[in-house]
Amino acid sequence: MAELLKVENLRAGYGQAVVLNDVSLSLGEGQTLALLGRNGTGKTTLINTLAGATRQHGGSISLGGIALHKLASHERAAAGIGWVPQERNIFKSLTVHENLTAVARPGPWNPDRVYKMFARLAERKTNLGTQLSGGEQQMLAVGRALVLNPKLLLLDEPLEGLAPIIVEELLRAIARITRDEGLSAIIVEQHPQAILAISHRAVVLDHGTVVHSGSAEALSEQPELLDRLLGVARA
Amino acid sequence: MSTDQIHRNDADTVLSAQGLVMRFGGITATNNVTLNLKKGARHALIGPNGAGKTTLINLLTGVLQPTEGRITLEGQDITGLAPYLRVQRGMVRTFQINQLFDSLTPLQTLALTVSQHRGLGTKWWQALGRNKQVAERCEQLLAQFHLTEVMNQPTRVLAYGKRRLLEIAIALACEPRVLLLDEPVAGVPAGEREELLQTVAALPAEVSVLLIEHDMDLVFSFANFMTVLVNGTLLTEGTPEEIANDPRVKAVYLGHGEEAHHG
Amino acid sequence: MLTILFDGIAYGMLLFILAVGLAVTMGLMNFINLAHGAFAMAGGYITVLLMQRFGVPFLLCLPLAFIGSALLGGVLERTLYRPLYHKPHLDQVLFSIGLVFMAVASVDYFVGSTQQIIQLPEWLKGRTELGSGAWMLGMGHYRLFIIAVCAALTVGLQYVLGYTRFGSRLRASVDDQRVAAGLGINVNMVFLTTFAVGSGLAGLGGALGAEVLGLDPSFPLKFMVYFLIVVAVGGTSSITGPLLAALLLGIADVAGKYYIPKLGAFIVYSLMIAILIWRPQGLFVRKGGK
Amino acid sequence: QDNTFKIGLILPMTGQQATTGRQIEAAARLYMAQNGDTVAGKKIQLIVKDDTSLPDATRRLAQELVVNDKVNVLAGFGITPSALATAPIATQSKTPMVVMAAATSSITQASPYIVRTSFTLPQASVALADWAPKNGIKKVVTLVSDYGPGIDAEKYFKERLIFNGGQVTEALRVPLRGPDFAPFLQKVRDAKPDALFVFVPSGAGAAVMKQFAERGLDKAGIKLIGTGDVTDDDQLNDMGDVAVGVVTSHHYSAAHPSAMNKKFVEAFSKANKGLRPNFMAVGGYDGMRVIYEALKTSKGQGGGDALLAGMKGQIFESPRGKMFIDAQTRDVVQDIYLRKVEKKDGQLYNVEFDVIKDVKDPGKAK
Amino acid sequence: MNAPQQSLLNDSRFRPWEPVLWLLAFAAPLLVPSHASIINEIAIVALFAVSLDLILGYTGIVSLGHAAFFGMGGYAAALFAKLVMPDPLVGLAVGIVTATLLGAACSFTIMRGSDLTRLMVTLGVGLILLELANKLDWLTGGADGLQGVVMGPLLGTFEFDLAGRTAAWYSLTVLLALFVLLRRVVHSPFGATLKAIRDNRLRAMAIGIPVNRKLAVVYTLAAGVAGAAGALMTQTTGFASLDLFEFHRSADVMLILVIGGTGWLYGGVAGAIVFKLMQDALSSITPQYWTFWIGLFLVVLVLVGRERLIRPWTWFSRGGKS
Ligand SMILES: Nc1ncnc2c1ncn2[C@@H]1O[C@H](COP(=O)(O)OP(=O)(O)OP(=O)(O)O)[C@@H](O)[C@H]1O
Ligand SMILES: Nc1ncnc2c1ncn2[C@@H]1O[C@H](COP(=O)(O)OP(=O)(O)OP(=O)(O)O)[C@@H](O)[C@H]1O
Ligand SMILES: [Mg+2]
Ligand SMILES: [Mg+2]
Repeated sequence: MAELLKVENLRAGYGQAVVLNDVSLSLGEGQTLALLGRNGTGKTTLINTLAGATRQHGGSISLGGIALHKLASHERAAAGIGWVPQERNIFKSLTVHENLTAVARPGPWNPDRVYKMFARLAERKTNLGTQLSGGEQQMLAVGRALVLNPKLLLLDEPLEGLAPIIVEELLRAIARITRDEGLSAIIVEQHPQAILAISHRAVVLDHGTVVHSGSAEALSEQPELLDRLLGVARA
Repeated sequence: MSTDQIHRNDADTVLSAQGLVMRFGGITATNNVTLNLKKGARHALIGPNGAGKTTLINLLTGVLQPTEGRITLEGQDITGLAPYLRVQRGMVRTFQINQLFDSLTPLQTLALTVSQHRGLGTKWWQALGRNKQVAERCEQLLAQFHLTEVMNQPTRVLAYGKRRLLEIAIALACEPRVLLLDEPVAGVPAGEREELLQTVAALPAEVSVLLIEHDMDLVFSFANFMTVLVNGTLLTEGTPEEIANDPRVKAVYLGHGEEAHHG
Repeated sequence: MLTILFDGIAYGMLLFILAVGLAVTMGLMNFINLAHGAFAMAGGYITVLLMQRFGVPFLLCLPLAFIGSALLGGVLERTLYRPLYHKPHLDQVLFSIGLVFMAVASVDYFVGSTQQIIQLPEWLKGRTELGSGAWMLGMGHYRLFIIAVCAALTVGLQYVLGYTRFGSRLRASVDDQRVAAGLGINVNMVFLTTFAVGSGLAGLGGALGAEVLGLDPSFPLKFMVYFLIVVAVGGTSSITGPLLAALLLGIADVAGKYYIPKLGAFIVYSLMIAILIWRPQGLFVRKGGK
Repeated sequence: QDNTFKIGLILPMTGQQATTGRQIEAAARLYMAQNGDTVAGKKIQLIVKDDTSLPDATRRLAQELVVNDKVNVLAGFGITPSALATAPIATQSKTPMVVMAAATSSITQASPYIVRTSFTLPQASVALADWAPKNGIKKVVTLVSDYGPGIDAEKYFKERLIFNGGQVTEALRVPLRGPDFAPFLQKVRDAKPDALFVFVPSGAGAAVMKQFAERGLDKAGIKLIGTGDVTDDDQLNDMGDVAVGVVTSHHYSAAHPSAMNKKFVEAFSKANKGLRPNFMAVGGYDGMRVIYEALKTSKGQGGGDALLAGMKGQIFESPRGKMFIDAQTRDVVQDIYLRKVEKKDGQLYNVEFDVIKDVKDPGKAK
Repeated sequence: MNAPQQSLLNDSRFRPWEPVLWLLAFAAPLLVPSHASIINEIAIVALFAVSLDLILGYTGIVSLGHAAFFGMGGYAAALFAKLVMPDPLVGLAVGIVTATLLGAACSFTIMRGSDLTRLMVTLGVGLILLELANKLDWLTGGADGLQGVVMGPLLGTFEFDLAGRTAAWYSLTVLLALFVLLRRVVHSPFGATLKAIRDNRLRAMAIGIPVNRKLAVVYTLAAGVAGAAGALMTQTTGFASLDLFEFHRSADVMLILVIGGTGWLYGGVAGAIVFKLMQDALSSITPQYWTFWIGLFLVVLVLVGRERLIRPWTWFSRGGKS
């Protein structure tokens, strides 16, 4: 399986503060990576750095052979990144439909296909971003990343605020998409079991460094290790 | 069903909504909903995304005016009452998305809320912290919500978790008799969720709580009564067991697999 | 009576061209640019100087005024405006007023403080009259010309903002720059283009308006209030809003002066206050849902 | 120190009235350049201040000039409220105050220390109201800017016209900030008078003139008459052909055919990059003369009352023609000319064709 | 006293530099007697700016029509002196009361809408009052201004002198008195509710604050203080003219306040000192083009930032934020 993403010795943070230290990871085409870690360990920072929204201090990112770290944030979407930010960040003065069309790129995913996946959004096509329920915003954020027709989806806590049944559906959909369309995905979640089941690989962060990296299946079969890595005991 | 429920509107119902309808243009977000909140209830409101849960809270608190229907609080009609007056009558809410006073510190926020609640909000000749009872109440709240260390930092620089705690602390500072919580633990780390809800559960027994939440483990451990809303319409009500085993609820909301409860 | 209506429309249209750029920067980019009038003044002076010193024909001056002000706007956006997008509105007010002061004094220094007068080409000077009596319609050719230019512009702008992706990309960039960039929108470019076009439109308005409104260094201050009225009453979420607001303002102003000259300025301001109290978000708000 | 004689010149140098300030300052400096800066053993020092046309600023500047700089004379004053606001300071400090621009009739009554070298609007309008009926103009509509001078102009023009058997069918007042004259002119057109009498502050004249033509008022047989502010020399050239033929009444034209004026215009435009002096300039120029001469007659004493005495009753030849300062009213008495705009060597000028001698300010008659 | 109470009370405590500042201000007319009149003007403008801070800085209401109240207070005081009696203090009270009434009457206009709406509505109200004062020329003197305002001696003993020293002390005293009063107000629970409204109206309502009523009260209060400033202006200059109401006066005071910084009351004072002194100095150096330099100052002030401007040594080190 061809390698899609390769991150080496990544260092990044906010302003002068460095949050990520020497993070390296890689991901193949059509694979899903579960990015785990306690609160505030830098998961979002890693995702945002890949999307170009945080200041990168060092290291390299390559996506399908393209040196992503040399590109400006807006050029990365063209290179194949699809980003679902943690706080959803729906464009509030655009309608649902415009939220999708404003960023859409040619490819198999178009707004209509998103509407098929989230029927709820189709009913709310003309609502403004502010006129959506919390869960609808989350769906729109995922849909908005899909219409970019990315090679790599970055999903930052995409299940937060969704009804259990939608969570189920969404997980199934992600599994299907990665399998059938060769899309790769990185998913951040605080509740590991749900996503380990559909992931191929798992990476655990702590204090901005990778403390565990391996197959997802193996990790989900070792509850005690998982507990130790993500344990509730907080510093 | 609805007439039936209006008649059940007996003495221990604190907050009651009868036949509420809310339309946004062509969208009917709330469709003839009737809901009774009992005194001391730990009542959960669940339902799919966009079912109209937040809208219902907005109607109850007066942020939105219902297209049709009536709301009563402790037997009095409050349908047209201004939001702040409802608060003064003891109905307090939290917001799904934090609504805080960004430039004030947690301490100032709480002091202000407590002062306002104790009728000192129009005092202009005395400094904010002058009243001893207010200061003591603030101290309590800060300690209870782990905000003491950050009490003098402007709210806008606080970490998300702290901001979330403050959001709930503000509601409690109003000494509510009816508390409406809209996804209070969204974004709060898994480990802290239980603790937070315990604080709420530990409120005096006569306080009624209405909770909206998608984390089913929490909901089932908290609630003693549940209402399910679907597409703006009331689907069913009952005890947690009844709801958990209701096939309709499973079909539209809970789903099937256990793993679906991401909690 | 028809003549008054016609004059009002022409006047309104002129205000619209002058203010539409502000509606865009203020409404869409959320930047309080009180220096908007300075770009209009730049357009006016470009025209006057080109005509007086170099004998460039009026019609050619109009696009040059547009381009000149757009370039000026673009350069300033790059150098001065950009760092201010994140600053509080009051800082933006302070900054843009500062620019106005500088512009006013500079023009005064280089060109002088006298009223500048444009000599229109002959074919724009005349007047056509139709009908008679109370229904007589007298149309100044120049005003006719203004209406035509403005109508064309409106259609064009409406198309660009409504039917192309540019409009929604612009709004997306304003809502959340960081995320818009992360989703592939070249935010800097979008802002630069918008700002330059907005300034260019102001410049064009200034060039067209010099004849009717007069042109001297205090222009940006004198008309700031009018621009703001157009934007506030029209709401900032569409092109039609400011257009209708400008027309309303123009007609009310002209008709008010004609029929009740004693009340002069009262009419416009009372109308504005009434509208704003009735519809605080402006006459035309962008509404979702159906 | 004691050997300097200070003149505090307070003018609007920025804002909409800026041209007034520029003209007057230039003229004052020209006068000093031509007549030397030492008079009766005193060195003349000119202190220029910008009041941005704000009366309270004028007043404060005057106060500071009097108290701190110990000026001997206050001068300038672009607009009426500025002059009026300062009047009490002149009275209180016994400092002569030479009004070089503001033209409302009542100004000189505000303080016994005020002397005016500009003109008053009643002077100019009355002259026109005398001329008009004799020249077939009976029905007139007036259009004035809605502030002190405008109202003065309207009032005196109307009274005198009616006295002379004419008739004012409508009196329109346009807001000072009114950017568009179109509706007013349309109203005039619909009223079909013999002539339209206009007073607007200098600067706005061009717009009136152009819209007058554009609206076809000239073709409808309506004449445009007004006080000289409308065809301000400063801008006349830029107004273009629409101005040709307009009849105005005023105390000064750059085309006044006298040797003294020729010299004045030449020197002025030489010193100011070809700028043509207007009636503001002449007010400033003559104001300086009045001060110089008063200083001479008071033998360099410089005391307020002595200076004032020296100013009253001065009779002299100005670029505008003969003028004098009425000892009683301290206001200017001068010839008012009727002029018509004509083209001479490609330039537009207000060419004088009639004169009314020794016009006193009619405002003082009552 | 517990820790929270202590730190709450800390906010409202007088800082050591405050009495020093005020002592200096009161000594100024003695130290630089030749500049008493500009000190007077600064004190008046400072009071005006402080009143704007109350609604802009503390409550978040942008107003471009604040001059309406300034003018109202000014004309009321001037007319009172001219028509009724010349005593300054009674006149001041009359000015304050009229402006307060006007503020109460206008307060309903600022309840709804966005910043821009309020900006325009307040501006419109200001301009309408300007027109009104213009049209009522039998009372106000119209565009020529109101003349014949002669003030009696202050407290029956202190005549207003030509140098303006009495005027300066009078204005400074009124400024100090009202400043101390407002300082109390903003640090009280009432003041805290204002800040809450400014930060988040929705939440303010959700903790039981009657938002509209508070807005009305504070707008009225600010109007009264602006009226006091206007009254001082006409009383100390003995003249009232239409420009008291003018748009640029509202705009200037907003500039002044923003220069000094909103939301700490001293912003208005600092802004007034900086702006007026600078304007005075620049316009006597270059009476024609001083606006250019003021403009440049504003631009630089914003680009460099208020904090960094007074610390030149930080200009060339890379700021953490930018
Ligand atoms: N904008 C910011 N400025 C400064 N520091 C920040 C900022 N955002 C996050 N941090 C810090 O960076 C660290 C990592 O934060 P990050 O958001 O990446 O954590 P996370 O693993 O995504 O946590 P969570 O599970 O809460 O989403 C935290 O210590 C946080 O305080
Ligand atoms: N202002 C509005 N205009 C139009 N439609 C609206 C508006 N506000 C909400 N809606 C619609 O009303 C429906 C109910 O929304 P609400 O926020 O109450 O849902 P919810 O039950 O809280 O969902 P979630 O669990 O996702 O938060 C949604 O479909 C939403 O799109
Ligand atoms: Mg995160
Ligand atoms: Mg919700």
